[in-house]
Amino acid sequence: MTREEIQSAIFELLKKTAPDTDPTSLKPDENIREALNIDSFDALQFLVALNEKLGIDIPEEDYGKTATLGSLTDYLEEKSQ
Amino acid sequence: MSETIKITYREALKAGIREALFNDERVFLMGEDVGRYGGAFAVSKGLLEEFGEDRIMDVPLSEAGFVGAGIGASLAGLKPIVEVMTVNFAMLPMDQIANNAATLLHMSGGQLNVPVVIRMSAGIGKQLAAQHSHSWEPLFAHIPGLIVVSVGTHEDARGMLSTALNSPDPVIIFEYTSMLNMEAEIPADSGPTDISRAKIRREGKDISIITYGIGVYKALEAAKRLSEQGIDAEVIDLRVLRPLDEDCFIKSVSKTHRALLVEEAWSTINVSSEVSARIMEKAFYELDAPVKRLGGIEVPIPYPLHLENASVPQVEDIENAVIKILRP
Amino acid sequence: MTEFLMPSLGADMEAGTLVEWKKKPGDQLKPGDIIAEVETQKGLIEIEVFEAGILEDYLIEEGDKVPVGAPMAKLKSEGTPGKIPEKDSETHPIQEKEQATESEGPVPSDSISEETSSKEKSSEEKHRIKASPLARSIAEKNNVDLTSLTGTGEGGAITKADVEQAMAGEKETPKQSPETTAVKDTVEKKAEQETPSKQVMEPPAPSSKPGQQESIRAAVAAAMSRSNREIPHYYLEKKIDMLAAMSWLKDTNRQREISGRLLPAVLFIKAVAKAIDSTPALNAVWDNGLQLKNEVNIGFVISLRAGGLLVPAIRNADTKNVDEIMTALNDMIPRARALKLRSSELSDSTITITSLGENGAEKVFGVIYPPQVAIVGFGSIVNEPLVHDGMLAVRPVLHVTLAGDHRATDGLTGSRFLEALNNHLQNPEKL
Amino acid sequence: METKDKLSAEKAEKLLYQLLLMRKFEEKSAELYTKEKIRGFLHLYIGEEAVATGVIQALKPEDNVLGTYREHAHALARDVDAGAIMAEMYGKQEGCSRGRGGSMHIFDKEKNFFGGSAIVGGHLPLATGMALASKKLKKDNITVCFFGEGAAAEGIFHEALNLASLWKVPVLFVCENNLYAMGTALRFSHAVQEIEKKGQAYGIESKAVDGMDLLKVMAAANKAVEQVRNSGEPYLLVCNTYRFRAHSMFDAELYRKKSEVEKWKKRDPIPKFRKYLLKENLISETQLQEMEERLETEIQKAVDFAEAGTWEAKEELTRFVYSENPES
Repeated sequence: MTREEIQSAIFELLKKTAPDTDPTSLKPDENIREALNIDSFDALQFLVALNEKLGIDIPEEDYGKTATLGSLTDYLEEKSQ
Repeated sequence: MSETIKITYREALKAGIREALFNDERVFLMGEDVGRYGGAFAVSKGLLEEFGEDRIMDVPLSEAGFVGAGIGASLAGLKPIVEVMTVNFAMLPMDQIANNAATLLHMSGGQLNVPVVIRMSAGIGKQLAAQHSHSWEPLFAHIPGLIVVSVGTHEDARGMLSTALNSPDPVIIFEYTSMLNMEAEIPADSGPTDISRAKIRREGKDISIITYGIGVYKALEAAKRLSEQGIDAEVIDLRVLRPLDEDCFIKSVSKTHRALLVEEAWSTINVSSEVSARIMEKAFYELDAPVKRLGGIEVPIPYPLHLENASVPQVEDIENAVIKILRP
Repeated sequence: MTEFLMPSLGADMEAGTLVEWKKKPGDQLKPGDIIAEVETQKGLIEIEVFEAGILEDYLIEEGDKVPVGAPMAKLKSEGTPGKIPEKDSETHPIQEKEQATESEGPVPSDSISEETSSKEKSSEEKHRIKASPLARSIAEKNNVDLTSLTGTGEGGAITKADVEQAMAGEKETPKQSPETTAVKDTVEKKAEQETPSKQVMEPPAPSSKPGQQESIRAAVAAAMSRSNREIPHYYLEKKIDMLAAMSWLKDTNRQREISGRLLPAVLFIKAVAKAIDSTPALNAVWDNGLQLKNEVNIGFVISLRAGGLLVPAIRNADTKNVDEIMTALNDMIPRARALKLRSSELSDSTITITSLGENGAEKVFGVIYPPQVAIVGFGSIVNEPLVHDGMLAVRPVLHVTLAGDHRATDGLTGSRFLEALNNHLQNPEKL
Repeated sequence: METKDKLSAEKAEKLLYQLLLMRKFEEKSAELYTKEKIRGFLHLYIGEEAVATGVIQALKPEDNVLGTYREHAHALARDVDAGAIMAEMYGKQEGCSRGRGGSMHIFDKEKNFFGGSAIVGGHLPLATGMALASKKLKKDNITVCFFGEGAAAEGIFHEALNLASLWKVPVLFVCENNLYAMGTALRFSHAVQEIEKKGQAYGIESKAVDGMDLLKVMAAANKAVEQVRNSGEPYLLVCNTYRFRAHSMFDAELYRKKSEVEKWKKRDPIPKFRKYLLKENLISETQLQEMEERLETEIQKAVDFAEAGTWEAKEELTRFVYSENPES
């Protein structure tokens, strides 16, 4: 999976989670949940959806690595290898 | 103005009488037991010693007689303060009040003034039963020619009398026995208060509670409680029951669009009936809810405390009535 | 025959607008069937039938707004009679209709005459609209048709506020014009949102209407104002050491697929449900006195992205295990966000929980949702120095508050509850 | 009688003129009543003129006079303008009470004439009060209050007399005992029919006099007025008299016999006084002739004045309920 594919999946799922926002405008080092105002439940749902779409499991201890668009993309890219 | 003094309603009334006696030689107080006894409710205690028998006149139990004499004395240049011990005895001099005091100016085509002031203690609250618990303000407020005022606050207790004595027309002042021991802060330099205007005692935007007399402090307390519940009630002290200061309450109702009328007098044909009618006539299109009255229950006032309390609106009743109007 | 009435879904619901009939005349109905979708101050709500029967006829049309208790449809009852026993409901449906109506006396026996009489009634109602003089004059000046309004004043009279609300609503009616406000835009997008959970990946829900979000806001405002007005609140606060609970949660989640993982909120809900055991007076409603509730239905505050709150109930939370509670949340939250909750879910709560999650404020002092008598507030979990076993240590700390209705309980009860809650959270494995 | 000797020709002529003016003025009034020029109640004093004339002649201008609803003669005796009285009875705004009072409410403040009171006994305490004012203000004027024997059955009579005596105030109560309270004879009203005894019961000096004889009334009144003025204490003068005409215009007089009226008419005070003057040479036939003409003229003038009078504008209806110049 390319980095672009991963990012577009992230954007798609974020858009579903927070339809009133524009995830594509996120800066790489911006905290996703803060920027898009996503609560813990939606955050979990987002990760569940990511898991389903990309088949990548994110253990709870790795949640910290998924905070920004950059780190999440990096993390998923790495895991998808 | 900034300095205040703590004073009972009784002391405030007395201060008003004392000041009036000081300021004008023509003023004298006459009434049953006002002198040697010190006043049935100790309002005039000590005044006899201070001003002498000529100014503080004990009179026999002749309500019609001495009220008539007071009216006569006022025709002939004096400024009498006539005390009818309680309103309960006021049917005896009613002829003098209704047929003489109220009519002489008119019958004489404007020639005769009747600058008499008649004070009466009124209201319930002391378990005095049916014959001694009357709220007869409406009976007097019915009569054109009289100025009928109601002392609902300490400031007015202190200040209404001297203004009333300056009136060329007869003034009936209602004071309230149950408030005599009540303490309140008033400005130390509190002086004469107006007797022609109602007063907004508390501003609010949600509803106008229109009342007088004992109802004033009750309504203010209810308004305080209501404010804790997010309801902003305006409290109007009518103060003068005749001629009514219509402007004040019409303006208020036009602002709040709702009105609760509170008084202790029996509801049928009371002051609230008149206020209500005027609201219908003058502010109908401003109303967003039916005008409600909270008056005395239609029963001779019974003796037991719990029944007595149930006979007139209490703070909780006012509070509940307001909530019912605002949240039907 | 019975009438299906606009249900009351909450103490503060006064009227509802029929958005869509979900059943057609002639359809067989069984208890639990969704008969219609109704828009309320709180949003679009599916309403259920509680008795079996046949939908005979509609009495109102889609788009009509009627007060609570107004007839919406005629039903032919089956089995147990409805709340209002009717002669013909005791015998058998359809064929006996004529006979049954005849037996009702002077009313002509055919359905046409029934229709006529109901028409007459409605036209009479039109002439006798109850509205305050002020409401009338404002309506007249602004060309508001009073017949279309439902009054919230005394005896259902239309008040100034009702007319103004209608005027505000009308302004929004023009559909999708480019100038529509940001708020409305948000609302509509929200309504079309697809929820991210597995089973709910559906086409956009057509249900939400402009103004719905505002009416939710208004409903929240009304409920909170009422609470503030009527309920003498007392507040208690307790710091809870969350080390044990968080560790347990971490261990549990580590062993689970992501879709099976638990949120701290599940522990809160379960702990509250258990703590109530010792203080049943908090699981109650105040309606001219305290009325204890047998079921523990925990209302969980869900904030909507565009503002406003919905508080669906997790039914019988005391009998559900943590996984079942998580499942319930997974089901409910997306539906709440899509404004697709069922009526009963919104009206059943017996106590409410509000949790601001990990990024929120440290403490939340809730406002009781009437007629309930308590709300438990969970702040975010923060690391704080805490004396533990006589030593000062930095530990994850949760500030829990209880707002209680002082008419119903006092601080002692509340205190006992918080202590019990603490105990349960110290033993997460037993939850 | 001691006053006989003091009666000057000038005063004699004036008194006779007054008596005749009262009589003719009222006869004219009765005629005008039948022509509907005068409405309401019209109570005529015909037959009793010696009382008002005899008492009022004893007064100073600064003394106060209060009358009943049968008070035209008293007003005339007090020199209230006949035209103003007639206009008042017409209801014209040129009337002495601007037409607001009518026959029963003649007021003229300038002449210290205080009505005109139509509630039986209602004005008695006013008189006591006015006298009280004179005392307190240390004025040397006195107050005279006319009332009928019917009023002596009212409680207020007793209160007013008791207060006046108790307070020692300069008031002369004049009871015009014409034997009938409307249609109820004295003997059906009073257990003790000597009204003077009722004054004595309150410690008030009380005398009865033949009210059909002007000279006797004058003598008694002069003495009473002098005593009141000197002592500052009340006095009750009962004048036994009789009204020749009905109680008011609409009265079938079922309560008394024609013969009784005829008998009393033989004691008519006017011919009696005229006879006396002629006999004593206090007046001449020519003067009498000339007096008749003057009377005709004065009465015609009064009627013309009333006829020419104007109606008060409806817009002014609510005037004189309260003072228009509150600074007074």
